[in-house]
Amino acid sequence: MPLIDSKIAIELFRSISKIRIAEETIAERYGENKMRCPTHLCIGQEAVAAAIGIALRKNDFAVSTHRAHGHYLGKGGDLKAMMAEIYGKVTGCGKGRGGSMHLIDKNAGFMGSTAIVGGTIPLGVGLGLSIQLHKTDQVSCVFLGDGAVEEGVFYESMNFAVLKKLPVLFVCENNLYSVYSPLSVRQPDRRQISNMVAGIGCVTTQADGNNAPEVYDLAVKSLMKIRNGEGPVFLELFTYRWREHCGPSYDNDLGYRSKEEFESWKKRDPLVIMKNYILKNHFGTENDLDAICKSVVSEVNDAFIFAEQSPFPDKADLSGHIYSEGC
Amino acid sequence: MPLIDSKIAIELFRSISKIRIAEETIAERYGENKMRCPTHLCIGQEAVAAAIGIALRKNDFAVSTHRAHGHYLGKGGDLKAMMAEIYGKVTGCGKGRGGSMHLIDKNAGFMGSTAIVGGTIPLGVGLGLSIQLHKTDQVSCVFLGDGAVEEGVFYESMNFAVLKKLPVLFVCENNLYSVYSPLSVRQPDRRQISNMVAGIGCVTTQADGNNAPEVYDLAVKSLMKIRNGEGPVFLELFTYRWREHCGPSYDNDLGYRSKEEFESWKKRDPLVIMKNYILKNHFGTENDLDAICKSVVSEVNDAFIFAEQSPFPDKADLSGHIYSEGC
Amino acid sequence: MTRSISYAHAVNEALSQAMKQDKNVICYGLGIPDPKGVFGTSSGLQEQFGSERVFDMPTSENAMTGIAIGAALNGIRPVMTHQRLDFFLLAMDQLVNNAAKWHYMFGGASSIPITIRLILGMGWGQGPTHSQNLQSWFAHIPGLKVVMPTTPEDAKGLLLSSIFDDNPVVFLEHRWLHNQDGNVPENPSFRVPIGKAKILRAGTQITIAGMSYMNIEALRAIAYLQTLNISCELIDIRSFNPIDWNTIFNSVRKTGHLLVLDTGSETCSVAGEIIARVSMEVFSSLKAPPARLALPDIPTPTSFALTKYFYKNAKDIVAEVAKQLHFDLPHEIPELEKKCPHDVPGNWFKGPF
Amino acid sequence: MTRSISYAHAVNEALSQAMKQDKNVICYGLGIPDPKGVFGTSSGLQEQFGSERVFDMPTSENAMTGIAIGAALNGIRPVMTHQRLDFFLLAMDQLVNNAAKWHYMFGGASSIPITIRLILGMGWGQGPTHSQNLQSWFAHIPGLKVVMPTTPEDAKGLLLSSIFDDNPVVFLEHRWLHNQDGNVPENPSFRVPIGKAKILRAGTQITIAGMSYMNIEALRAIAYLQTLNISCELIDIRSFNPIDWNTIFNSVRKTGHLLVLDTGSETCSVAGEIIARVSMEVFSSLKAPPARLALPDIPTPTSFALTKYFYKNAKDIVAEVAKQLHFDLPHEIPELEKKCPHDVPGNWFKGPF
Ligand SMILES: Cc1ncc(C[n+]2csc(CCOP(=O)(O)OP(=O)(O)O)c2C)c(N)n1
Ligand SMILES: Cc1ncc(C[n+]2csc(CCOP(=O)(O)OP(=O)(O)O)c2C)c(N)n1
Ligand SMILES: [Mg+2]
Ligand SMILES: [Mg+2]
Repeated sequence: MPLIDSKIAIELFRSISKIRIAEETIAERYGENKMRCPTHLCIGQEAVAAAIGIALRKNDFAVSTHRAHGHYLGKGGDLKAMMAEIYGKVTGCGKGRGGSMHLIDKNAGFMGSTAIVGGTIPLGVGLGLSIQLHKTDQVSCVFLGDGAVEEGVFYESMNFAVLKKLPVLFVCENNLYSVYSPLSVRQPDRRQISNMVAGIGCVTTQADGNNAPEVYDLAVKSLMKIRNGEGPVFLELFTYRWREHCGPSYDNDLGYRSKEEFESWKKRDPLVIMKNYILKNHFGTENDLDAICKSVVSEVNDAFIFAEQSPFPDKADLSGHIYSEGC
Repeated sequence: MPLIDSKIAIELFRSISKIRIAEETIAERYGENKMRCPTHLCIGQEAVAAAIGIALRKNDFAVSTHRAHGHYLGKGGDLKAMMAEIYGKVTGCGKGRGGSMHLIDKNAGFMGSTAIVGGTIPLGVGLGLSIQLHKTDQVSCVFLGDGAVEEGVFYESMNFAVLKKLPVLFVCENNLYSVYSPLSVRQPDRRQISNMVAGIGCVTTQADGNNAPEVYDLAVKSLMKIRNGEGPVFLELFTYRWREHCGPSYDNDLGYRSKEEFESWKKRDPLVIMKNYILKNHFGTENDLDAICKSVVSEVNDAFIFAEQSPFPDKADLSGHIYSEGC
Repeated sequence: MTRSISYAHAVNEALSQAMKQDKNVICYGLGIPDPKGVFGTSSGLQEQFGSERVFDMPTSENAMTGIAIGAALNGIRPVMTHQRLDFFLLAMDQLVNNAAKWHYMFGGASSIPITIRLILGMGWGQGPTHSQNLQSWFAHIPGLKVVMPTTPEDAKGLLLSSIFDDNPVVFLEHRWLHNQDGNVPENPSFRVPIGKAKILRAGTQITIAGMSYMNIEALRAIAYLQTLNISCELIDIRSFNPIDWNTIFNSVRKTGHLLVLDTGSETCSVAGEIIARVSMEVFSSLKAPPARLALPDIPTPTSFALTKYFYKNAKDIVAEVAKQLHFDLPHEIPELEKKCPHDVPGNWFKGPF
Repeated sequence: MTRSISYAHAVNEALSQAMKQDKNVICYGLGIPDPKGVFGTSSGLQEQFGSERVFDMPTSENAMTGIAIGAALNGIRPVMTHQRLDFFLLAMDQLVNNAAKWHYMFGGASSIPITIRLILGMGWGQGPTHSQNLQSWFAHIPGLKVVMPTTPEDAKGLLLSSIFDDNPVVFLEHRWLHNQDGNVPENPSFRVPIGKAKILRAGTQITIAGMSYMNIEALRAIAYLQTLNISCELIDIRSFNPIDWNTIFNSVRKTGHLLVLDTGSETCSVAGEIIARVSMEVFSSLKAPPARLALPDIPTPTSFALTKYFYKNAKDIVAEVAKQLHFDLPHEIPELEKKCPHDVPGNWFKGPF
């Protein structure tokens, strides 16, 4: 049983709720056709984002993927700026240029997410290199999926991170699918991603990605090692995406995954697991948790209002910031 | 002690001699400035090329790298066409377009070598896929160096070969260097390439790459498994390049590797090891071996004469074969 | 027999007929056998031809391209598909250093009959990394063939030609064309030759050389211009390597005016190449400076509010023609207003991609 | 103070001075600290600045580019070097999908101050995969800056500008320039601005816009043409993104004639772009069709006998000028014959690369 105190437990619950409620609201309102960009929801996978985000320090770095809402919020990214970005507004974290797949909040150490599978992995390693050069005790965290592991750039990046003992935490959310493709058509039978990565020379662990306290505990221990100069750590966290790969709906009707599989994962809802953990440990009451949810709901609503009411970028904005002026 | 009969032993000796003498002659005559292309000699590494080449069947495929003379000759590639290619003549195996770094002899199953590190690895895997589709019992052999292992395309190719259980033999010549760079600046401490590859899911073995009988024996056993449908095999063979990375000279004066290291490898000359093996096993006499060398010398001389006397391509040749006419 | 089918259906039919004609044709790519079948273009193929010849793949774009090349060396004709051109940037080494050069650098000893289908995105927030149109990159590389069909008929005919061509062919499909319908011959031996442009509309006053989805906008523009008695000749360039210079030159010789439309960014574009060649080769026929309409040299923005100014449409084409032929336009042209938001191909499109 | 040093030395000096000026400048690439020091351009740097800031790397071009980008996000200014541009094809995804777009797609929140030195090969059998000149690819990508200096002075000044520019800069070095000497200011604050062309020779009758090594051939051609009383203006384009259109347009307005020289293949080249823009923007100044001299659309052959016809030189330039200005040339022009074999930069060069 991991050692999580009540404060952390409540923080985890709040973070999971926030990600869940923000994304549920996106899903609900996507049909209004005002969020006009591809959107990859992480509902079902929130425990990883919440636990890692809380385990990291604010000045630690993180980079992420197409499925980044959770990582961004978990790391402390600005919810309003994210919603405005998804709505294409000039108040968005990327002034409306990036959309859902390209999020950034440098104040929160969230250095960017992009839509090319594997594309930010070397960036996270490069951030690790910059930390080593600057001799601070920060850590760079790279979020990636099980599909990204298949990209050569993942392997090259791991090799370099291990070679230079860089302060990088790799967080691989193995949700069993890349779009509609199960692991079986992409990776060898009986492959354990974490074992393979161990072969590259990295310290690795597997854990239940739906159990936030477990992930938090693992992350804290890993971060200690990394800050100690022991080199990168790779976590393989098993979890499951509830909705379709891209877009707001459920897609179990498509038949690429079984109803049983879906149900078995849904039963292990990260939010419910977290809630039960808190209740069991008497870290809070049902009422406490309801209050948190309510406050999150109103925070999310505010963010949608902010996004809706924010202005669009105008024509002149199109050609700004193509180049940085500094030189 | 590997089980090699006298016929194979003599073949191995002949092949090693041929590669050695051909390359020594290139080195000797490079200063004439008639071989006007970058040339990467494999002197010191011939045992691998000879043993694998003989273990493979003629209709098995092979692809290789910038350092391909040995692999080409070992697989049965036409020596005259190779020399003419290095001289830039129209009788060359690539009509003078490719030079030393781009060799081909489809009659010998040598499907091509190229100068981009790692570039032919997926091609060898693709040949494996074609074999699986055609349902023949051929094998595709991929020669690669320890540097190529660092390319993402190596990893991606391995993953696919293992995923599909393709009939591919990977032959990695670990000669400790990539140009002037030792393994220590490129790969993690204590990395064993073969262990790492095992993590990807491939069957692997290490062996002494300067000992032709050992390599031959290993190759034969591996090829049996591969033809049996058991999937790819990866061999890591330790060996050493005697001369400079590119060009005809020795370069120990540069100081990137120690004289002791060089001498210790030179003492384990693959040609001498093979010779002693034959003599010890009474597979042949000194005289027999001298006779082989003489015949090889004259074969090599003939090839140089052929190359020198062949015509250059003419202006019209420049624009032929940009596109294949078939459609 | 000819019937009206969608562009996606035409691609699907070409794939299926090619696989029937030659058992060496194989078809793979991320999502090829999945329930969506790459916008329907690969639906049913795995059921028809089995999972040995039709398969999904790891997210390993570079190796999978090299694997196609290797298989091609032994007689296979792989068709590889990417849902976005942008992902294929990972494979430039294999495409350019190997596929494009193999036939030449080995003196013709081998050829590389591979087809690479790249789908281009646009609209609905595709944004900077899901919408690049890099046809000029491919056209710049000797040894590649490059086609970009506009009509369902050409989609089928050019895809069949690509698959049975012995050279590496980059086949560019614009996502906004997938749902366009058109007449397509059912005949499996139907082919459209690579390297020939097509005159989509004959005309006399200006040559418009267009490509892919921009031709759809051009057709709208031309229909309107006709009401003003302006006669435009619209050439669908279709093939970017080789380019059918004769058709373009002859048209300019006739009209004396040239406007080139490009779906990619302006600098070093295919449109620029066409203007350069026309200026060099038929200079004396030009009655006015040639013009081009391409994307500005800006990464693609995501916001609905920004893409509006980023992409070009029929109105911009009409304006360019008016400028070159020196006539005035009304301030508002209601005929040219799109019936749906600018970032979707039709009202039926509701995202997410 | 100014003294005459080689181009390679100028590059080396720029790197060393940049690292001295800013401890955030780091320098890596295959062979950077090795005994040959990438043709001498990186010699001594590791000794001077230590192995934390100057290091070799694994053969992992794509990741190492992304690592540069990531480091740049936290204030590092990485200079990455590749001994051949061709190897960098493995890194197009990181360059184009990340580096080029990062600043724009995040609304200016971050910038990517990286410099990528790419060395271009030529001669002595460099062949199809060791000699590509893909400047037009880079120029086509919004968000990149692209420079290709000709003189040692510009090599130093543009490299310093590139390193201290906050954007990703592709810095293209032609191998045949490394040994050319020229006057270079010693001052570490010396800079040559990115985006400005340079008039290498003023003239009146024809504008020759050249780049990199082709300028050396152009200077030989111009010296000869001067003996015929033909006055050429030679512009070193130098910067391909942005391109200094004003300098080019003004020159063409003056001369009425344009010849563009390119070290890359013809179709969709930078040369084509320049001809296109000139034709569009200063059409009425052109007294004759513009021309270009680039490589034919053929993969680079290796054989000495084939490269002779593949590469362009001073004789070809003279012939193009004569054609455009309508004058006759003698059959033989001994002044234009090179004093060494065509495939080496000088007799001192004996291979192997
Ligand atoms: C290089 C590249 N190839 C393909 C895609 C298409 N694509 C988008 S998301 C995705 C799935 C990736 O799977 P995984 O890494 O497991 O992340 P998940 O979606 O499961 O979170 C794919 C293949 C892409 N965006 N980039
Ligand atoms: C993609 C790429 N990067 C770099 C190079 C330069 N290069 C040529 S050979 C070589 C060494 C490769 O080392 P290894 O694979 O061990 O082969 P070896 O030379 O030792 O036989 C390098 C780095 C290249 N040709 N291609
Ligand atoms: Mg996944
Ligand atoms: Mg090596």
